[in-house]
Order: sequence, then structure tokens, then C-alpha cells
Amino acid sequence: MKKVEVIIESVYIKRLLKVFKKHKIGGYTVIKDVEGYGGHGFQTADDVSDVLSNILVFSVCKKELLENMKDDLKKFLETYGGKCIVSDATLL
Amino acid sequence: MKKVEVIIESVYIKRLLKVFKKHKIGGYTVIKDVEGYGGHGFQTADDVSDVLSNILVFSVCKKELLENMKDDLKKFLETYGGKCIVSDATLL
Amino acid sequence: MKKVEVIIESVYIKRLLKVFKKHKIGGYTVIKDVEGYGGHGFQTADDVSDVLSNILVFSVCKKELLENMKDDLKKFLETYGGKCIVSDATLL
Amino acid sequence: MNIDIILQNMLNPPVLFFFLGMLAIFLKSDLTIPQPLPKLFSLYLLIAIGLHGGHELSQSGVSTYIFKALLIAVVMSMLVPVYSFFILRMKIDVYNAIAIAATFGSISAVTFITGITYLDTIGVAHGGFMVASMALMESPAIVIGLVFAALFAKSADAEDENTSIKEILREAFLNPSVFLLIGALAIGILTGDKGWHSMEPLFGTLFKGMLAFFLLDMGLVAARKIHELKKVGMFLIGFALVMPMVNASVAVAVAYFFGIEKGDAFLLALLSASASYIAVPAAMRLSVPEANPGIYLPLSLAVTFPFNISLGIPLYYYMITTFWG
Amino acid sequence: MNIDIILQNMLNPPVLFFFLGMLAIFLKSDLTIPQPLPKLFSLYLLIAIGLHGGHELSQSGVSTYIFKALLIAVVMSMLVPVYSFFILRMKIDVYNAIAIAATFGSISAVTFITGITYLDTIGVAHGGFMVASMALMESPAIVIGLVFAALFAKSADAEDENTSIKEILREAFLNPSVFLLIGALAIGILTGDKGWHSMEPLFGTLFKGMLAFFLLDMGLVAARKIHELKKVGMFLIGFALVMPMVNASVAVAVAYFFGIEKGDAFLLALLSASASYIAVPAAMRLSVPEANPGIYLPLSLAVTFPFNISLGIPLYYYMITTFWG
Amino acid sequence: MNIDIILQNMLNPPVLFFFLGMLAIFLKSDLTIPQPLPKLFSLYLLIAIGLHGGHELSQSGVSTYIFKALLIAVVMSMLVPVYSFFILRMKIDVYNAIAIAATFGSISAVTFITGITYLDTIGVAHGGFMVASMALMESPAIVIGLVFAALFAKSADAEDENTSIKEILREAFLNPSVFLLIGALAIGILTGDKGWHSMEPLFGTLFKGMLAFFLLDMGLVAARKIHELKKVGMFLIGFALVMPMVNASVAVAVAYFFGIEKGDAFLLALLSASASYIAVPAAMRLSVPEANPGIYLPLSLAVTFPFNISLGIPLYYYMITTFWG
Ligand SMILES: Nc1ncnc2c1ncn2[C@@H]1O[C@H](COP(=O)(O)O)[C@@H](O)[C@H]1O
Ligand SMILES: Nc1ncnc2c1ncn2[C@@H]1O[C@H](COP(=O)(O)O)[C@@H](O)[C@H]1O
Ligand SMILES: Nc1ncnc2c1ncn2[C@@H]1O[C@H](COP(=O)(O)O)[C@@H](O)[C@H]1O
Ligand code: NA
Ligand code: NA
Ligand code: NA
Repeated sequence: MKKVEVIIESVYIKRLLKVFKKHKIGGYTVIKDVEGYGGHGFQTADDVSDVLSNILVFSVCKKELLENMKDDLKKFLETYGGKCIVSDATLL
Repeated sequence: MKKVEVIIESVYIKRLLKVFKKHKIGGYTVIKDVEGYGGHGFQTADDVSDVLSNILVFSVCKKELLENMKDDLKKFLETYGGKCIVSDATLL
Repeated sequence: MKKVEVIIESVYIKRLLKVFKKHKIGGYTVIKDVEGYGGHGFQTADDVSDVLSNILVFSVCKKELLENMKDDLKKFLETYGGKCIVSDATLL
Repeated sequence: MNIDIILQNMLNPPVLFFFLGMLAIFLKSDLTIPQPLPKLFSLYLLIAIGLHGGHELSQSGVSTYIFKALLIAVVMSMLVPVYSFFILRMKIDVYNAIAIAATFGSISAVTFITGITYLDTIGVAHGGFMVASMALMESPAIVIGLVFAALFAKSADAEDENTSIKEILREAFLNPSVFLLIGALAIGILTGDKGWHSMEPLFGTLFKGMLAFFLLDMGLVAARKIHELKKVGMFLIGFALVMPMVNASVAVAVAYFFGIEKGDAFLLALLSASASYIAVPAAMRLSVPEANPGIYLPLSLAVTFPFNISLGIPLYYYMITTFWG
Repeated sequence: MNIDIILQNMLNPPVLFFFLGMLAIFLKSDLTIPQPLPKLFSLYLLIAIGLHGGHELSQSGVSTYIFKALLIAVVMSMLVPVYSFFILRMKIDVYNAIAIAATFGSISAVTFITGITYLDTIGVAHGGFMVASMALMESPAIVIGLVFAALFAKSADAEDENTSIKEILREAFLNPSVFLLIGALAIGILTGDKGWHSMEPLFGTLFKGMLAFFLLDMGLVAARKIHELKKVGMFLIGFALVMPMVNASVAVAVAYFFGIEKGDAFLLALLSASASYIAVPAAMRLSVPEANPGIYLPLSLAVTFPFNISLGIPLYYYMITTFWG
Repeated sequence: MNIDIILQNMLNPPVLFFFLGMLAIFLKSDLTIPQPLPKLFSLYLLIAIGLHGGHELSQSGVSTYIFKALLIAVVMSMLVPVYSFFILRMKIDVYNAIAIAATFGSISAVTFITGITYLDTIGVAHGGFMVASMALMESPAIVIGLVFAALFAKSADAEDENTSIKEILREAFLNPSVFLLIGALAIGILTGDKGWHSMEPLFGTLFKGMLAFFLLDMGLVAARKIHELKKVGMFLIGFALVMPMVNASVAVAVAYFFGIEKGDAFLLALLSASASYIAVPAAMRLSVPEANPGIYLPLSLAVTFPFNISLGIPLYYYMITTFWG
């Protein structure tokens, strides 16, 4: 199976979960208020406005599910920024 | 070596760490107040009662340690719910 | 590519990021206030002083970057404690 | 019972903030009160209730009357989970019956203080020692749940029973809510007038404002839980609405019989009618993991709590007035 | 306009705490106020403003004068984003023009209350209903941004437009700030004197202290954003300094024309001059993801906000005195 | 010295809440006060102390007497870490000796304000400028630790010394505690009576309640650290108990010699006796990573702090009364 980790700006979390839902992702975990640095500069979580805080969502799913979802995820990241990390993993 | 990530309801953390201890897990990291969706429905961390918040614990350990612990972990997840993710990793 | 996860005491975060910068790490994510157990005993985040809270930083980078950084990271961990976990991963 | 008595309760800012919180969820506003802010409010409320009650106890001392009221409180908190359990067993499995019975056998501190706010609004006296009643009513239901689990259910934890029983008794008598409440009560008693004088600006004067803040969050949480009620079924929803009234009635009868005064009787009824949503669910999650928190939490949070603080309070007070006049 | 009038504003603890926060960043102190503490302060301030305004409205009722003032507020909040957009388009791309125009069209609650603190300091009367003006001025700019996006820009979201429009209108009228402010306003109106009496210790008496706490954090955030201004360019920095003065002038003129009183006119000017840094940026991030938050946030937080609470307030008040005397 | 004087200190709600926190851990209750709530309390306390002291300074001005008291404070804070270091070196390695010496050379703001609470309880006058003494006593020990590290220890950081020294001096004089305290002090001085009047409801009136809240958390933390003391050894535990008394005695003698008044002398003694558990440990972690925080933190938090706020305060006051009468 594959572990997919997505790091995006918090405001977009609902939209990302829509993508997950569309592709029938059966489970995921969310870590709020992470911070980071990337193509969009620094993202600090201790902000007055929530706009610049990041959120990390990960899901372990079947390879095929990820394959199906790949294009939508890529498009998502192009539109909204963020990063997606893929690795091998299994559920016990 | 193996990376074992366990996501369970916060109330069970002490019991999980007992399992870790029994199997001589020498180190682990805990991330509190994660949220998630899985077989048990939504788990939101911003709850009045702590019952529905999740916690993520991970440990990098020797393959053999994981093998020994596997059955106990499975029984744990059957009793208390939660997910366990296993992947390859090394300690630098 | 490689995923490098470093767990250190919060006070050292700036110094770790200096190491990252020196080796031209182009992106990373930080999770604050994690807790853990390891060679240095328990590290609990709900402390009055921040000294004993941990922080987790991870980055996905090219294998070669990691190779270059390895020695500096090892020295860092020897001086300041902490753990570094390496695994395979790709960026979507 | 007329509409006035209901409005007098509802038109209090704290209660209105509860409904504002619910409204936020119904209208899909993104309003959230992230942890640990709700924790801050609940720590505050427990300390404030404890200190205040302790101060009043230090002034009044313990009379036979007070002793009687405390005894009724304890008896009610042991009675309610027992009969609730057998009623519940008529329809549902043993694990969930235990958890729900324990949840409804224990009490809700916020319901209690909303009731006190109501009494203050309408100018009815009540004893400061009632905080001690509340403290005493938190734990028995957990113990009874534990006994029922041992008697009627084969729990997955059966093996490491020893550790579990210790852990669960700790959960019953030393869970954070009970511990902090009793600790603050003791400090209130020990430091008396002088202590209260120094603590009052934070833990007295600001009380209703903090209650409003906390109830705003409770509204958010309760409303979020409402859509989980679909899966719960009509029997249990009915239980969560009717049982509080039954419990309140029993408490009113007992209190009347033993000559408890009006305000205190009302609070005993309200405590008996209220259900736990912090201490007991946490204890049940540990001791009866087979029970579904997706059932007992929504029942307590999304049915009984809103019912009690909106309609229950005036209703129980109406009961009281028909007896005491 | 002399230095005294500026100092009277600056030598207020809340304003000084803002600059203390900035100083912490400039000196590279590690001072931070971690989430969700800033959230606690902003929830507090919104509830406090709402309850207080609601209470005053419940006392004053709604007159034609008040209605007139509210109308001016709404008109200003629709006018400002429109002319700002066309000015911005002369130099920058359509996405960022929309986002900046919306940001400056809406308002900043903390600027507003710093202005009220100023009026209180110098003893100038102002209507409690102005809170309602503020509430009304939050959302129109978001809707106008949305309309401009539909007219002038091809957004990446074009496909799932339906869901988006609903989501964005919700963002405009039900975002947490607007929702909580209006909700608290309504509770303030509903519960009147009695309600305010019970809420005042927390939400009235402590207000300035909490404002100081929040402004300390705002100072940290604003200063951290300042170094991002390099990438933003002189045109936009100029815009963020000059535009507030233009907006204030327009508001002053309109208010004078319609016979608005001194204190209220000042607040209308200040509201028009202020820019949003919570509600609108969040809405723009959702509706115009192509716009760069690294531009509109620093402009609002690190230029306009500090300018307004330090020099803007005395300046706009000076304008007012030249008209009203 | 009789038991009364001890009870007068212990029967204060804040001190009792400290022991309640300890009790929670000993009884294995799950009570926790999660971050960032402790951070909120400590930010609050620092601002409150600073503003209050600043206000009093603005009223009193700076006399030679005050100057003398400030000077003694600075001298004590440089003396203590020096002799502590050489005493510690008799038994332990250089890294830990440096870190412990610096920890005990600096001060604990919460111990200080518990002492002020005590003086207020027993009605002994003390100067508001003592807050300035406290602020001045925070940093010197860090600098001395740094100098000792350069002289006596070969640190792993030796290579990038330049960056380090800058970083550590910043840590000494601009660490959040020192910065916020001095900042609030300055604001208190600048805004005088008027400023304090507007800040007092939050930062004055609520002070003891917030202190109680914070001490509850300190009790939890201190008790959790107690079991780490096993590894620390009797020499260091003895050091953490005896050294405060030695430091207090030295301070009392010096203060008496220079004609400092009773209340101020007591506070100087208490400050000298107290040890840091926030600013210095953080600085030492950065500058002497070889030292073990599992030693200097438990000593400061679990030995010296509880000793000072329970027995130390009445003891030092007893010393004072034997000199001053
Ligand atoms: N190479 C990376 N490794 C880990 N996290 C990353 C990496 N690049 C970016 N991120 C995270 O993803 C967020 C969005 O990335 P970006 O859109 O590139 O700014 C950043 O704020 C980081 O939290
Ligand atoms: N496929 C998955 N990938 C990542 N996290 C998961 C997955 N399934 C479940 N989880 C997490 O594990 C928790 C417990 O899972 P469950 O017992 O299936 O409800 C959920 O609340 C999620 O946080
Ligand atoms: N085997 C491990 N697996 C996961 N996390 C670990 C492991 N060992 C140590 N850690 C984390 O790294 C931190 C520092 O480790 P140490 O320096 O060994 O005390 C600990 O507090 C844990 O959070
Ligand atoms: Na009950
Ligand atoms: Na505006
Ligand atoms: Na000292």
C-alpha cells in the first residue's frame, strides 16, 4: 500500500477532503498547525489570521486508489500550492 | 528497521505504551491532538471531552521487535480501535 | 528521494535549520510540541519551561543532498541529542 | 407552567451563547474554539465552583440538614444508574447499557451552574454546600458501571483485571474533574473568607462571562454531535429526553419527603437529571471499550444537555413550585 | 495638528504593547504568543464588542440618525473596494488587484476599538450603534471581490463554480468574525441591561487589558511581515499608506454632508481607512487562490494597521476637528 | 520562628494550589494543564508584574535609596553564580557546575510574587521598584555562565563561536521573560497613573487568581520532576536546599549593612534565594549542551522552588525580623 502525505494551507482542507472523498479514501489522519518552508516561503502557525498556517493530512491506501487520485492531487497542488509525499507502507 | 505508527484514541495511550514497554521499545515519539477519519467515523480534537481526540505514536525499531509485538498490537487494535502503519526506515 | 525526519529539543530548532540551509534543503515541515521517550528519558511538552519539549522536522530531498548532509546531521545529534529517521519517499 | 418561566431561563447570555454555538454549526460557519481553550474554560469553571462552594461551606459549617442533602445526593447518584441500566437492557446490549447508565447516573457541572444562574435570576436561595453534593454525585455511577461490567459483561480487558480495576477506580475518584473540584473545595474551606476575598475577582466576578464562553463551545460541540443521532435510534433519544424528567421527579419526591428546601431541592433534581459528558465517558472508554462512544456522547451532549439547560431547568423548577409553592 | 494629539493616542498601553511586539521582532527576541492564544483574544474581543454594542443599541433603539449612519457605512464599504480595484489595476494583475481591493474594502475590528479607546481618552462621545456599522462593513467587500473575480478573472475553480459560490458567500456572511460579532450583538440587544450587567465584568471591565495583550501579538505578527514588504514594491506600499487617508477623507466628507456627529464620523472614517487581516484574506485565499497572500497580508498587517493605530487615528481626528470644530 | 508564620504563608490559595498540583501527580490523577495555557499564565504574570512595578516607579521616581537597592540586586546576582560555581566544582563536572550555578544565580519571578503576596498578607510595606531589581537580576548569571564556559570548558560549539556568543547574549538580555518584563515596566512608567488605571482590571485585580492557576501547573510540573531527583544525588539536592538559605543570608547581611528597609530586604533575600526555571535553563541548553537539563531543571523546579514558596519565605522573613525587629 501507499502512504500519501499532503501538506497544504489550512484554508484548503475541506477541498482536499473532497478530493479524498471523490476517490473513496477510506481513512486519513490530520495534523493541524504544522509550519513549514517551501516554494511559497515560510508558513508560520502562530499567526493572527489563519491564512498562513499549514495542515498535514496523510492516508494509507491501495496503490490503485493513489494512481486514480494522482491527477486530481497534482491539479490540486498546482492550484493551491502545497506538497504531496508518497512512500510505501502497510496497515498492520 | 521498521517504522511503526499507531493512531489511537487519546484515552488509550497509557495502555499502548505498556505494550511498547513489554516489548522493550527503546524510543518513541507522540503527536497529540491529531484528528482523523476511519472505521469509527470522525474523530475531532476540539472536543469538550477528550474522548474523541486521537493521538499518533511512532517508533523506529528492529524488525524482530516488531515481529514480536505484532500480535499484541493487533489484539490492541481489535479491542480499542485505531490503525497501525508499518514502513521501512533507518535511524541515522 | 529520501525523507529525513529529525526529532530534537525545541531550543535547537534554529541551529538545525542552519544545517538544512547550509546543505540547500529546499523545503521542510515542522511539527511543534511533540513528546517522546528515548536515550534522554521522557520529554513532555506541557512543561513550564520550554526546555523539555521536542520538535519534529522533516524534509523530502534528493539522495545526494542527504548524503552530503549526513555527517553534519550526525555531529548535530551527537552534540545536541535527538534522533534522525531516514526512509524512501517521492514527491508527487 | 407558562412561557415566562422558560424565557427567564433562556434570555440569559450564557444560554443564548449555547444556542449561538449550535446556530454556527447549523449555518456551517467555520467558527471553532480550538483546544486547549475549552480546557481552560472547564478548568476555570471547576476551580471557581469549588472555591465558591468551599467558601460558603466554611461560613455555614456542616449541619444535619446539610448532611441530609448530601446523603440524598449520593443515594440518587447510585439509584439512577441502577434503574437506568435495567431499563436500557430491555432494548440494547449490555456494554452500551452500562456506559449509558453510568453517563446518566453521573452529573454535568455546567448544567448545575446554569441552574444556579437561573435561581439567582429569579431570586431563590440555595445552599453553597450543594457544590459538595455535586462533587459527591460524580463518581458513584462510574463505580456502579464497573460493578455491572464485572457482573454482566465479559470485557476484553478481563486478563489484566488488577491493573484495570486500580486504573478505573482512579478514573472514578481521581479523574481531573473530580480531583480539581474537590481540591478547590478543600482550599475554599481552608482559606475561608480571606482566601475567597483574594480569589473572587477572577473566580467569582468573571464567572458568568466565562460560563458564556464555555457554553458557546458546548453549543458547537453539541450541534456537531446532532447528526450522529440518526444512527442512535428513537428509543435512546427518547431515553435521553424522558429519563432526565424521571430522575428529576424521583429527586423532587425524595427531597420533599426529607424536608429539603426549595432551592436545594431544585438543584438536587437538576443534578439527578443531568448526564456527564467529560468524566464518565472517559472512564467508560477505558473500562468498557466495547461500548460505542458514538452513542453515549451524543445522547448526553446533544440531547440531554441542551434539553436540561433550555427546557429542563424551568420544568424542574415548575415541579418544585407545585410542591413547595 | 500638533504632536500632542499624536502622543495622546500613542501613550495608551494597548498601542505601546503593539510597538513592544514589533520591537521584540526587530531585536530578535524569541517572544511568541502561540496559537490558540491569539485566537482566544480575538474571540474575546469580538464577543466583547458585540455584547457592548448590542447593549447600547438596546438602550438607544434605532432612530433615523442611526439608520443614516448605518447606510453610510454600507455604502463606503461598497465604494472603497470598487475604486481601489480600478486604481490597483493600473499597475498590477487582476487577481492581486481583486484581493487587495477586497482587503482594503473591509475593516479591522481592532483598529476600530483602538479608535474608540482614543475617543474615550480625549472624551468625545460616540454611538454604541457604530458596532453595527462595523459589522455591516465586513462582508460587502468580499462579495464585490467575488463579483469582480467572476467578471474579470478566469479562476482555476471555474468548474465547480456552484459549490464555490455557496462556499464563498458563506465565507462572506458566516465567517467566524462576522458571525460571532453579529451573534454577540444580537445577544446584547436581546438581554439588554440585565444581560450586560452579568457579562460586563469579563467583557467590559477587562477589555483594554485584553486589547493590550492582543496588540502585543499583532505587533509580533506585523513586524514579522515587514521583511516581506521588500518583494511587494513601492507602488503597493504607497497604496497601503495613501489609500487609508483617501478612504477616510471620502468618509469624512460624506459623513459631514449627511450631518453625522463628530465621534461617529471619526469612527466611520477610521473604519473606511482600515483593512481586514482575518476574514477577507481567508475568503480571498479560497476564492482567488491565484492572488498572493504574501502581498495582501503584509500590506494590511504591516503597513496599514500600524499606520492607522499610530498616526492614522490622530490624523483622521484632526480632519474631523477641522470640519466639525 | 513559630508555626504561625509558616501557616500564614501556606494558607494562601496560590500556595495551596501548588500543593494541590503536586498531590495530583502523587495520586496519579490525570490532571494536566496543556500548553499553551501555562504560557498564557506566565505571559500574563510577567506583563502584570512589569506594569505594576512600572506604575509604582512612575509614582516614586528614582531616589538614591532605590539606586542602592538596585545595585545590591545586581551585585548579588553576580556574586551568587560565582561562589556557587566553585562550590559545585568540588563535586561535579564543569558543564553541570556552570549550568547549575547560572540557574541558581538568576531568579524566579513566581517565587518573587509569592513573596509579595506574603508581605501583603502580613501587612509589610515594600517598594514597587523591587520589580526593577528582579528584572536586573535575571540576566547576569547567564553572562557569567557564558564567561565560565569560555574560561573553563571546551564546548562542542567552539567552532561557530561568533554566532553563538551573539545568540547567547541575546538569550541573556532579550529572552522572552526579560524582554516582556522590562517592556511592560517601561510601558508602566511611560503611561503612569492613567495607563495603570486602564490596565488594572486585568493585570492588577485578577493577579492572585492567575497566580493560583499558574501555581497549580507549577505543582504538576514540580511533582513530575521529583522522581528524576533519584538520579541527581544527595550532594546536589542538599545544594538546592542549603544554597538558597546561604544566598538569602548573604543578601540579608548586605541589605542590613546598606540600610535597606525591611520589606525590600526580604525581597532581595528571596530573589537571591530563588532559582530560574525558564530563562536560564533555556539559555544553558543553548550554550552548554553538555550539561544535563535532567539535573538542573529538577533541582530548581522540584527542590528549590517548593522549598522557597513553602518554608523559605517564612524563614527568610524570620531572619529579617531578627535583624530589623
Ligand atoms: N521538500 C519538502 N519536504 C517537506 N515538506 C515540504 C517540502 N517542501 C515543502 N514542504 C511543506 O509544504 C508546504 C507547502 O510547500 P510549497 O507550496 O512548496 O510552499 C511548506 O510550507 C512545507 O510545510
Ligand atoms: N487509511 C488510513 N490512513 C491514515 N490514517 C487512518 C486510516 N484509517 C484510519 N486512520 C486513522 O486512525 C484513526 C482510527 O481509525 P479507525 O479505528 O479505523 O476509526 C482514525 O481516526 C484516523 O485518524
Ligand atoms: N526509536 C525511536 N523512534 C521514534 N522516536 C524516537 C526514537 N528514539 C528517540 N525518539 C525521539 O527522539 C527524541 C530524542 O531522542 P533521544 O535523544 O534518544 O532521547 C525522543 O524524545 C523521542 O521523541
Ligand atoms: Na444524573
Ligand atoms: Na476599509
Ligand atoms: Na538566585
